[in-house]
Amino acid sequence: MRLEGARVEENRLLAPEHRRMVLHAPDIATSAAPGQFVHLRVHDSLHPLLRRPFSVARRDVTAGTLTLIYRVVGEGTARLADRRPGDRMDVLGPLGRGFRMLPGKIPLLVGGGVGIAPLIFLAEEARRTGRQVELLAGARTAALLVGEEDLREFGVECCPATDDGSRGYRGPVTGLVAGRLDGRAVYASGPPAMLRQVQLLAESVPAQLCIEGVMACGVGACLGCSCRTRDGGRRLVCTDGPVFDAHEVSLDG
Amino acid sequence: MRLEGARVEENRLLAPEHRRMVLHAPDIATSAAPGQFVHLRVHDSLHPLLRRPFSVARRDVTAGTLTLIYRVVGEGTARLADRRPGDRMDVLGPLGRGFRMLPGKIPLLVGGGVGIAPLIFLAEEARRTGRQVELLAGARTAALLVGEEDLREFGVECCPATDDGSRGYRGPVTGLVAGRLDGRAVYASGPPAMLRQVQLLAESVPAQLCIEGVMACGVGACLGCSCRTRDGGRRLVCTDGPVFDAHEVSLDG
Amino acid sequence: MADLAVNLAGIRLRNPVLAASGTFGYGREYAAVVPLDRIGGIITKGTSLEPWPGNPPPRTAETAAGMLNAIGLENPGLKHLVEVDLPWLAGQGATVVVNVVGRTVDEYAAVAEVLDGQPRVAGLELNVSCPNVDKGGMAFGVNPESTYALVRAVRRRTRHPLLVKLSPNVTDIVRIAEQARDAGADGLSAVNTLVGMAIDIERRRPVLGNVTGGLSGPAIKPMALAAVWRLARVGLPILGGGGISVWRDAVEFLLAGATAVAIGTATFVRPRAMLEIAEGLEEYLLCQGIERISDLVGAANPGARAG
Amino acid sequence: MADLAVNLAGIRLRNPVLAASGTFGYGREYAAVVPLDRIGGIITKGTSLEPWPGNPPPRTAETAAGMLNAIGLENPGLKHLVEVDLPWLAGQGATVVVNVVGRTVDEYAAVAEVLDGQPRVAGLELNVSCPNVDKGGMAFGVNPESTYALVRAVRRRTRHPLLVKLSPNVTDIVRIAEQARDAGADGLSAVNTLVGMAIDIERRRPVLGNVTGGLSGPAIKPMALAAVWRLARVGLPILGGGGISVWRDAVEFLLAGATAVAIGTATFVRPRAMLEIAEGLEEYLLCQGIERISDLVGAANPGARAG
Ligand SMILES: Cc1cc2nc3c(=O)[nH]c(=O)nc-3n(C[C@H](O)[C@H](O)[C@H](O)COP(=O)(O)OP(=O)(O)OC[C@H]3O[C@@H](n4cnc5c(N)ncnc54)[C@H](O)[C@@H]3O)c2cc1C
Ligand SMILES: Cc1cc2nc3c(=O)[nH]c(=O)nc-3n(C[C@H](O)[C@H](O)[C@H](O)COP(=O)(O)OP(=O)(O)OC[C@H]3O[C@@H](n4cnc5c(N)ncnc54)[C@H](O)[C@@H]3O)c2cc1C
Ligand SMILES: Cc1cc2nc3c(=O)[nH]c(=O)nc-3n(C[C@H](O)[C@H](O)[C@H](O)COP(=O)(O)O)c2cc1C
Ligand SMILES: Cc1cc2nc3c(=O)[nH]c(=O)nc-3n(C[C@H](O)[C@H](O)[C@H](O)COP(=O)(O)O)c2cc1C
Ligand code: FES
Ligand code: FES
Repeated sequence: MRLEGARVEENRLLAPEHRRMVLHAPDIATSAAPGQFVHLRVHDSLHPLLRRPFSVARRDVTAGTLTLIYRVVGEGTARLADRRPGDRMDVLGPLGRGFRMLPGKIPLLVGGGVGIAPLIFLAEEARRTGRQVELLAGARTAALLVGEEDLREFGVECCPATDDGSRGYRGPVTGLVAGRLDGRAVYASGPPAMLRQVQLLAESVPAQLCIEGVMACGVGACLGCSCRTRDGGRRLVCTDGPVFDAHEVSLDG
Repeated sequence: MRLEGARVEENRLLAPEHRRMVLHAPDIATSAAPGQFVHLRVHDSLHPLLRRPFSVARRDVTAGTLTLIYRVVGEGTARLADRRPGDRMDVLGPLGRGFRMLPGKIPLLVGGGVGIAPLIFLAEEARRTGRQVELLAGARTAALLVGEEDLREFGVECCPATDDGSRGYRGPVTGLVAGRLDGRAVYASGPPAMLRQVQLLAESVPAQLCIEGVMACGVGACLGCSCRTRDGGRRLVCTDGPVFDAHEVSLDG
Repeated sequence: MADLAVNLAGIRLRNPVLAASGTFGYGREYAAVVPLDRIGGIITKGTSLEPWPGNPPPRTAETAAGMLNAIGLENPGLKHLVEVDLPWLAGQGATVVVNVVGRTVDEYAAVAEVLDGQPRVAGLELNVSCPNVDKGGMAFGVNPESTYALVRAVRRRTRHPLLVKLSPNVTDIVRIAEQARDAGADGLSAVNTLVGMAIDIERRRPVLGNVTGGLSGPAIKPMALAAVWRLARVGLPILGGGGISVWRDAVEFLLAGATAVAIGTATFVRPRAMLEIAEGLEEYLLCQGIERISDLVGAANPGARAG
Repeated sequence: MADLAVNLAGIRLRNPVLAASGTFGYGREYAAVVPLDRIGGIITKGTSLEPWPGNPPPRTAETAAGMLNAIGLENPGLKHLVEVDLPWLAGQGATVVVNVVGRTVDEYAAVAEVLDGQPRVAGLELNVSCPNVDKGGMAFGVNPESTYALVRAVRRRTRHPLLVKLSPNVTDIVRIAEQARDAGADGLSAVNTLVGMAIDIERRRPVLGNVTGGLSGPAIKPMALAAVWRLARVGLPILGGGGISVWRDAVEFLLAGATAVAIGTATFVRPRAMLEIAEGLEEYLLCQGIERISDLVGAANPGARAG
């Protein structure tokens, strides 16, 4: 875990409300693993007060950069969208426990919306270590299927699903999962409803879910991001997760 | 009093920590008088929360613009300094009671630091109505003598004083006042210490002071900007002022 | 068209968005940008029998997402209200609630009595919660017994709808509210400002002339909302406020149990805030298919009793 | 070199900047960015006799310049503290104050008794002010009698310096503090969070699993500072806190009468906030030509009594 004064190198619109930010933060870039996140101070002001967590979508150890893909949903992400190349931003990371790539199983990556971000990093690492990767990506509509540009750079094609059928399968991305589970290990990231569906579908195969939670500290100090496990226990999303085994975590909270 | 969504046309550095902002706000520009101020929402965020008051330094009825000259002293003015041409800003104004130009007396304008702002407007109006104007301007050092550029546009030269003697008279601008009072009416704007000095020096001539106060509403609704009068009464800086007769107002608060 | 009209403890309001006492003067100050017949109503500056001079300056200070004030209830007195402000406000079509203050029970009661004959007054808001005066104000409202005695005395002198404005600076606001109810209040106004202060570290002395002041603005919204939530069980209609800045904030107060909302500091920031909030509420009702704003009141609060 | 060392009610601190309870875990979480031997001390998460599970999620919510939390004192219990955390903290050179919680007087007292034999503990902070648990916590600290009884019982079991952490959610904090003093407390810690809430207007229900929570962060600074100002007359040394974010805020608390300051929410925002504040204080002393930080304590407050 490092605290770096990162320089913004890029912050551009990818799709309506979706942006891609590249940060020069060499220490964090070097040590990050897929599924881990950074905790950003989006602005030097008292409003919004708290940091905002974002998955690492890519990293480039040589260039010392991190890439984030984010959706503008509120005040914090709006402020993030205002940042320009050259601006400095305070980044804490890498944080959390990422994906554990299981040997001997073909990785099936399932992403919903901007949840695809950590899967890009995971796919890139998988390719780098010579693995085959399948990636299913869902979005409301074709224009919001973000990340394909990045994926293509290292030769991963995604299999798209859109709610309105404007590209690929029409319907939730989980509709593509059912027939593809054999011999696979599932790595999923997306909205709660999607993750719940994956949890149901992937009962018979190993599956890991990258979940979100409301975070204050991001490092395990405040106990604020507690989530329930299926056996009634408690876990912290920020340090025990954000990636959990699908059979471990309960998503109804 | 109007509430206008003004467009920033210019916001440039004049001197260290001093900036000049031009706003397109035609309704307010048309109705403003020297000594009046505008109440600005410097940013669309909760921090800083309240508006900030600034004297109108110039206005151009044809172009529909207002000019402000401001010093960056805290969070609010720092935010103001961030605004770029094209940005929108919420402006309330014109507010307050400005200078009352007295007939038959040569106006002697005395400005300290950024307090010169309303005097520029006053000088321009005086020239426009064919009057002679004398303007004494004080600052810590030569580089901080702002406003001369504007003054020259309508042919007013200021007589400078600097604390460090780097230009003009060495010492407080009030050092220039004493010998010049005969047949004059004084119009002063600047830091409290300067205004107190002017108040003392100008006992024998008519004098008006543009004073500052902490303002919440700026329109007389909160009763927050109360100041004392010499006879123990109370006045509101925002509506009874900011320009007061020197013999009326007490400056020791 | 969604119906924004509400009846707050007997006060009929065209919409549930009122100007909070002391933040809107007597209506004149903002009239150029806020038409008084477009907001629910205006609650006047705290008005006393005789004129009050208020506290020494500085009287306000900005804090994080809030502001401190220690005006000290400066006001031109009841006579001025009756002779100058009420007629003018009537001419504007404003619904007027008078915020009443006093140093003693008798002073409060005397103001109420004079106003009882005033048809231009829609209701009274009894200020037992101003933190910025030595006598009167909060001194009454932090104590259950003195709250009861004061409300009872005023109740006897007025037939106007009577709201009691509560202080959040107490251990148990519900207990105070119950006393107000039992003494005959028609509704509750919650909440007034929280006691706070700021220190000037250069001069090493309090920023405010009065040392402490009352905190208002977005910073206090969580406390104000929690107070309304708890007060909903008292069974009186509530005028909720404290830190409301946008229509979403107003909806939170309604859902917690408020019948109407008071907007103060937000007006300083955005003079048209009340109009924006009323418009936002109307749009919200339309989007959600809710017919009457009163259907939202207490809808998130299982403990809320119909007011 | 200016002298930042202070003695807080018998606890020797290398500088007056402490990590507030519950915002710094047991020190491990931030150790990579905040060396524990560079801050004044760490106050642990509230620790109970047995492990506590805490409240259902969501447990935090952001508000204007603040945050609500309703953690509910989740903690792994006293045994874990003694066996795992204290030895580790000692290895880091940390000065450790243990925040003590319980459901009953006996539970509090039992924790104090076990810790009495622990030389690795520099002092205790008795939490009678947590707003997020049904039993214990604030239930004690809003009542003068129960505060007295609790502090007295704990005082009998411990020779450690004993701070009592007060709730701002009371009508008269000075009265509670006097009870704590009379029952044998060595110092006061002021203040804990203010009770607040937020409502999710889409789901029409409270945002927090626990309905209400405690507000912390810059929003509460004015109230916290006013509490410290008033408490300075009680005559006990004060650990001040609530909304401190930068060194200038810390100076305000010292000038009001605090001997040291606790930093909570600011650490979430800027993990190195405590170090920045300590550095800022040192620079301030140098600039102002003040030799000892203790010379600032109460310097703006004529009512302050030496602690
Ligand atoms: C470990 C982790 C990794 C994340 N990675 C990414 C990422 O790579 N890209 C990305 O765009 N976002 C990511 N998020 C979500 C991101 O942190 C939030 O969208 C952001 O904090 C919202 O801040 P805001 O101030 O803009 O919105 P707020 O003003 O806080 O909220 C605005 C609206 O968005 C909703 N919202 C807030 N937080 C979330 C959330 N976590 N999930 C869904 N809705 C939310 C709120 O309910 C509210 O309606 C991640 C979250 C976590 C915990
Ligand atoms: C009627 C009126 C007209 C004004 N006209 C101008 C103008 O033309 N140009 C201009 O630069 N400023 C002008 N001011 C002052 C200006 O409003 C303040 O400088 C500004 O509000 C400070 O905001 P801030 O958030 O940057 O500083 P804050 O964070 O509020 O304060 C930062 C520091 O500046 C000091 N400060 C704050 N307000 C003032 C003040 N009013 N005077 C002196 N020091 C202050 C504070 O004590 C503090 O130390 C005017 C003020 C009034 C009342
Ligand atoms: C400058 C100012 C003056 C106030 N004067 C009064 C008053 O005279 N009587 C009263 O009951 N409340 C008074 N209040 C309290 C407000 O009516 C309101 O209860 C409080 O500000 C909280 O609401 P807000 O956060 O929306 O401002 C005043 C508040 C401010 C900021
Ligand atoms: C997430 C969180 C957990 C807290 N847990 C405790 C606790 O266990 N015991 C306690 O006495 N105070 C606890 N507090 C209160 C803080 O110690 C502190 O008093 C309060 O947050 C105000 O300071 P701040 O504004 O600097 O955060 C907690 C605060 C937060 C934000
Ligand atoms: S966010 Fe603080 S413990 Fe996870
Ligand atoms: S600033 Fe509100 S009355 Fe002057």
